[in-house]
Amino acid sequence: MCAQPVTDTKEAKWQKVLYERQPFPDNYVDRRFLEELRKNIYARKYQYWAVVFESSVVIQQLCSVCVFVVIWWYMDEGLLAPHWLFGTGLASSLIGYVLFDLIDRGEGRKKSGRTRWADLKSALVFITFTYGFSPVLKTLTESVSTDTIYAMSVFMLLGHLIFFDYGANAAIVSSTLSLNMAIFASVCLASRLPRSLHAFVMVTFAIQIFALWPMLQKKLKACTPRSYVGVTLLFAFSALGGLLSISAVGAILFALLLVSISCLCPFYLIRLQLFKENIHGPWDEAEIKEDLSRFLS
Amino acid sequence: MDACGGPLGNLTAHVWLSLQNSMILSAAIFITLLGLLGYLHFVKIDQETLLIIDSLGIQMTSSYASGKESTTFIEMGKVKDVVINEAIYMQKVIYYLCILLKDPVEPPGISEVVPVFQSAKPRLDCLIEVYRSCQEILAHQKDTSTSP
Amino acid sequence: MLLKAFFPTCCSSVDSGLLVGRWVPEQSSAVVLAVLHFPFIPAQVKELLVQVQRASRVGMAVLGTWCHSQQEPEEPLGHFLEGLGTIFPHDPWLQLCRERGSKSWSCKVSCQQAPAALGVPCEDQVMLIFYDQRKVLLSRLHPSAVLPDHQAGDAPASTRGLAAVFDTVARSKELFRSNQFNEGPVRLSHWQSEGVEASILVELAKWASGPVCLLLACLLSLVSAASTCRVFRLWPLSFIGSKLSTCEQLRHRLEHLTLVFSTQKAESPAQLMRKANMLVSVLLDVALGLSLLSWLHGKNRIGQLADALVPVADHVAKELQHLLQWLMGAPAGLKMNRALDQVLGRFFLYHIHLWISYIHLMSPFIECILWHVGLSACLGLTVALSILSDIIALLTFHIYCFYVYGARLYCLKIYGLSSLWRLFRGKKWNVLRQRVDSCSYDLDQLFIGTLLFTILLFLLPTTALYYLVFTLLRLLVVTVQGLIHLLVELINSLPLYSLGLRLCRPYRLAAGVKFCILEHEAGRPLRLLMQINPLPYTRVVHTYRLPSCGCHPKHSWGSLCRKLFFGELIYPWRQRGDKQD
Amino acid sequence: MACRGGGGHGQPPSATLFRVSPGNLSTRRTLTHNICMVSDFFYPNMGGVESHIYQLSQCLIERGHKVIIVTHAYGNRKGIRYLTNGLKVYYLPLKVMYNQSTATTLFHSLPLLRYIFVRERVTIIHSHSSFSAMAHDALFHAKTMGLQTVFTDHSLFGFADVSSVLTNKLLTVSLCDTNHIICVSYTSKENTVLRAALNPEIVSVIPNAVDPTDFTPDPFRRHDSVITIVVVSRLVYRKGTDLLSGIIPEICQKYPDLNFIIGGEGPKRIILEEVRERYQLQDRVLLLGALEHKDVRNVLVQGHIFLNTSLTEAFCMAIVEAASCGLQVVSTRVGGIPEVLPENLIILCEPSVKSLCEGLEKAIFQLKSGALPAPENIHNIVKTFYTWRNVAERTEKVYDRVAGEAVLPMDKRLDRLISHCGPVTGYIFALLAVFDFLFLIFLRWMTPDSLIDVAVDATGPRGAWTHQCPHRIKRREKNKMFKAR
Repeated sequence: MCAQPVTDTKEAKWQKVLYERQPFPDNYVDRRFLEELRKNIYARKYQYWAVVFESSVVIQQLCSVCVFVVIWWYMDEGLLAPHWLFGTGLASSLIGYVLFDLIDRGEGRKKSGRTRWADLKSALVFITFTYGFSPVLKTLTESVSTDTIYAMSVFMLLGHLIFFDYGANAAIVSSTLSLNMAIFASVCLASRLPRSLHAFVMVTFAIQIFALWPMLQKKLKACTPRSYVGVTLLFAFSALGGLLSISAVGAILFALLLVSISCLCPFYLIRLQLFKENIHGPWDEAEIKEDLSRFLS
Repeated sequence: MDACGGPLGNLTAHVWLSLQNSMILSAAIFITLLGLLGYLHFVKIDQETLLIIDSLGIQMTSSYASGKESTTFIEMGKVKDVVINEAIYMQKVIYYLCILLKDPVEPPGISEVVPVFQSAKPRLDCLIEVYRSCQEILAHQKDTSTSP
Repeated sequence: MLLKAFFPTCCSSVDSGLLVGRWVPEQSSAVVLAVLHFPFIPAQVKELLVQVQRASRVGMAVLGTWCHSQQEPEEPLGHFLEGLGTIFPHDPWLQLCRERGSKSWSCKVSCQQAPAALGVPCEDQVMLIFYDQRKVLLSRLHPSAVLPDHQAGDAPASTRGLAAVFDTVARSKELFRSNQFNEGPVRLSHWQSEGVEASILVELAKWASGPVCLLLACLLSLVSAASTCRVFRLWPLSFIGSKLSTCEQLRHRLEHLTLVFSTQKAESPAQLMRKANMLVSVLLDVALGLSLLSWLHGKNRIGQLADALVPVADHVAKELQHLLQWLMGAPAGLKMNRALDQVLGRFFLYHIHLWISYIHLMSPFIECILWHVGLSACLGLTVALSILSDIIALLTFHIYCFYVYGARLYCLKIYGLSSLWRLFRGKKWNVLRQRVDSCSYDLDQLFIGTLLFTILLFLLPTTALYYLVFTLLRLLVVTVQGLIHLLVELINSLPLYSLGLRLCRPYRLAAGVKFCILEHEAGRPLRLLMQINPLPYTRVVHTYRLPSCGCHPKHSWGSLCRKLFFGELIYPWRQRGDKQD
Repeated sequence: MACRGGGGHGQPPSATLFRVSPGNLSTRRTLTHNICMVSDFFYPNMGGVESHIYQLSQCLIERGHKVIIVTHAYGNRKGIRYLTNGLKVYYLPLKVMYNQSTATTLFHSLPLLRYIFVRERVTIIHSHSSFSAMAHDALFHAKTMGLQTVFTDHSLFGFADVSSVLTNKLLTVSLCDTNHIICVSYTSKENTVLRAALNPEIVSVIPNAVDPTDFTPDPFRRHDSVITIVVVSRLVYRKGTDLLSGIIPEICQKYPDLNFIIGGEGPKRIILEEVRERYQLQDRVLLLGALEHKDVRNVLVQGHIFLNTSLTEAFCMAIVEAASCGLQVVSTRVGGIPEVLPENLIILCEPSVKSLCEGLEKAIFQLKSGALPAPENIHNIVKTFYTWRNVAERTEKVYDRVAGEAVLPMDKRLDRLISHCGPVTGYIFALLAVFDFLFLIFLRWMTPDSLIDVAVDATGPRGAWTHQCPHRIKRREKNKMFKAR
């Protein structure tokens, strides 16, 4: 084919195939070069208010941490009696428990197949272990300096916020690690409280606010989005109020943080989408879109 | 030490210090000398000789800077060949002469490669000269051993 | 092929005569063993050769003539020398000549089979190699694998290369012995051994050694029979026996002695050397032990030692108490958990209290025990050292206990923490696949796990500190024991006889040969001097090292550090399941 | 491995020159190059790049060029080795970091590489594979030393994730002053041009090749009572092993007279084993494990249909090998695969279980209806497509073109780096290039070029190997190589 006369080469059309010897040099660039190039085919369009609604999960978690710290501060200062907190916590837990089943009329429970007996058992285990270990917790960090404990708690609570499952599909997300870090922080902080009953109540409260409350939230968000927004607003304001009673500056900073996360960040996300330039073409690694795990289960 | 305070204590401490210093100094000198001797005796090679005797063998002598000599003699019966090979040495690629020894169990195989002029590392032109004369003697040896 | 003539240096200035030796056809080399002087009767010469050949199983022959004269051999003499070739037919026929007073040598080779070349000298084809007969006779070539058929008899052809020359010289000892005082009908010149007087002593010793060996062997067999008696196989005894280094050392020495005094003759030179090495090592050991004994038992040193021992043990216990009290405070400003610290500290203090009372209970008997132990030094320094090592082990038993408690506690903590740390991250160890898998835990599992993790983490520094301190103490003891063991091993395994031989008679242990060029001129034969290249010391030690008793483990540093970190117990003796790293 | 020729013992060179066989003489050209192939990937490691380098070098040697190969040491295989026809390989003692690629500091390899380039009088550096750190190092140093450079890219890269953004930047730096780039398919060319922001005029497309004599059909080896589907690939995610785990149960349930033979090893093997256990297919799905290259043909000829499930592929050698053995190929339509075989020899599918199953069913239907051409015919068509001689010819043209070009002097090179690679990266690498140059000057001062012994050529116009009787050595070396594999 290379031996064809030169006149033919002008007419011969270039083909994107390798198995034929074509009358073109190897570094020939055809008009069709890069014609399969596509840009931004997977770029998503975002709605501002939808993004704001989704950001409420982050707000909720920030508020949870804030409420926890505020409650701890009150306990440490002796402004809050442990009995009272325990009672309130118990009552709100019971209300939450009833709500949890009422929202979807027990469908979630049926699906998971978890009995009420198991729930009771879990609750018993929590209470027994926490109560049994609370004297140990009290003396655990006696000799460690308070600053170290604070640094550790801050670090762990930050970790809790970072690794929390906000619904994003990323490798870093690990709800187990997040929950464990929160419990670790609560144990650290609880060991600073004056008495072992305080420690016990604090750890119980941590379980309620870091483990049980997000579960209820998730269900609320899925079933009744409108009431969820209300609950979020209520929760955020109560957290702000609690913080305000401790430090005005802190409350203002926290309010700014909440506003920037819920309003400014979505705005920036939508603006920056315009500058996206994603190149696609036949060289891309193909994605497996199906769920292949069904063949194995 | 604490019994003699004042200037006397100071003086003794000084003397002791200087004594210790001189001891450290002398120890350092001694160790350096010892190291130097060891280096001259075990490391620094002054001269390397390759003696190839027809029908007898190959003798390699390396004389150290201290005058110590170490000699290895390889009988002709064990020598398979003498060749020039290449090797990566430090950050260089060098040519070197080596003696291939016959494998006593499996005659066509090579049991060992003995490098020659390991510290001198002469250049290729020099090696070729040595190689040619070695080959001459080996060829003569082969001729006479097969012909009668 | 070039003809090589090996010529003994001791014959280079003797009178003219015949060259007697062996012809090695594969290498076309003539090994001259002796010069047979004129006059002689050919029949007697042949008879002598046959006799020597029968004794040494080496093909002896007259190889040629040797002429040592003032000037060049005159015509008739030359003819005479050539004529001798017809009496002693040999091919090729060597004619060596040296002018008296000068250094010029000449050599002629005549081949009878090729008539054209008859009497035609071809001097450039001959190489003269001088060798020192005595050294070659006495030396042993290494590696000795070249001479595997030394006992096999008449197969000298199988030895190759220069080993054949060594072999020839070594076998013709008979030739050198038979004519020491020139009594026979033929007069020979070769190396003559000196030191006849000493050899009488040697002969006497040889005679005496037989019965002595037999006697000692009987005694030793009795001892070993007693040691293998059933009583020692019972559980506590056998366990103690395997752990005490004294027992190991005694067993090891017993093996040595039985080998040395076995009535069997040493089969190979290597075995002989081994026996000699063992004997020297045992003798040195006993000599050192006896000197120690005499030092100990003079001037009531045992009593002083015994008096010093109890205060020392007390002092050690006191120091330990101080250490524990320091640990129970805030050692080095570390943040310890007070409650756990107190509990551990009290527990260890109680142990020390127990220990002190035990020592005081023992104190009246210590001198007596020491005196008897001191006697064991007459069995050898190594035995005494082993006993010392055992005593150290016994006296530091409390340290060992502390170490074990600390290590067990620490090990438990480390393993608990590592698995809880996996739980903390939401992972678990998959035993089937030997890897870490991710796993979804229940809420209560997570909670309890994290609670325990937190508690263990905050308690870890306290345990780790106790572990660290007691491990350091334990390592100190083990190091001391290791040093003692190293010393014992050194005495046990150093081949002293071989080293002495290498020092005084370097030629006895030959690594090979080396050649010096004496004369290299055209028209004259190449003259070389063959010297013996002695074995380097490192190789002597390596070749003749005696086997050690090998009851101690050989940890690599990496595995040791790993074990220390994970709180696994380290022992100075080998565990059953241990593999040698 | 001895350099007997180096001593030139006794053979007068004039006499041996005429002993060269006439066939060899006809291919000898006036313009010959001293080529140095550099890559981390070479035998005894097995793969596409490795065999590409080896076969290309052999064909270039045949055409009278001098070729040496530089790679890193593989276990005990270090130093200098000779392969068939005097192909000299330097196994340099460099540390392997990840996936057989050496660690790079950009400088530590300069002394050795410079020594080799000088002593072998190399004129063209040809680096292979963008995964190989050593190849990029060699390009960098060669440009510092003023040598002509060529780069062959064997792989495709995306643009979406963080790691590819970084590697693409490095590729931009590495290729911005390289004389010529070779890609193995048009898709690969487009990809490389985009990644490294290159002028497409200096990028040539030269496909890989297979040795058609190694892959001949053997219809008697397969059983016609059942249909056999062959898969030969490494069992990793990029080769689509997950898709395969979905296809196997689907197809096996539909066709009872159908078997799978799967050759290859990898981390995803476990899911295939799980699928096999779950669906009780132990007697129908055969997992062979790792295959040696010489066994591949024996596996291929046992099947009727070859299945390729790759998710990305620059040039798929496996389907060409399978087609050469006379199998019907079913493959995903990804990367350069559509360019490789004409439509009548391949069934292209989308990378999903459904589409691949449909493709397989189509192939099975054709097979059962007898619509497929005979294996011998397929082989005869395919064997004309890709040959190493053709590849070598086309590569040679690239060399000829490159040899005429000027290498950028240092100042122009720095300008180009700064203007071409973005402000930050450009300045950083310009600085590194200056350091490299200073290091080179230092090395030249330490050991001047005149003190470096010129190596005895094994191949090329004055090669010692070409002047000896080649057949004897060839056989001996071949044995040795097989042992090493």
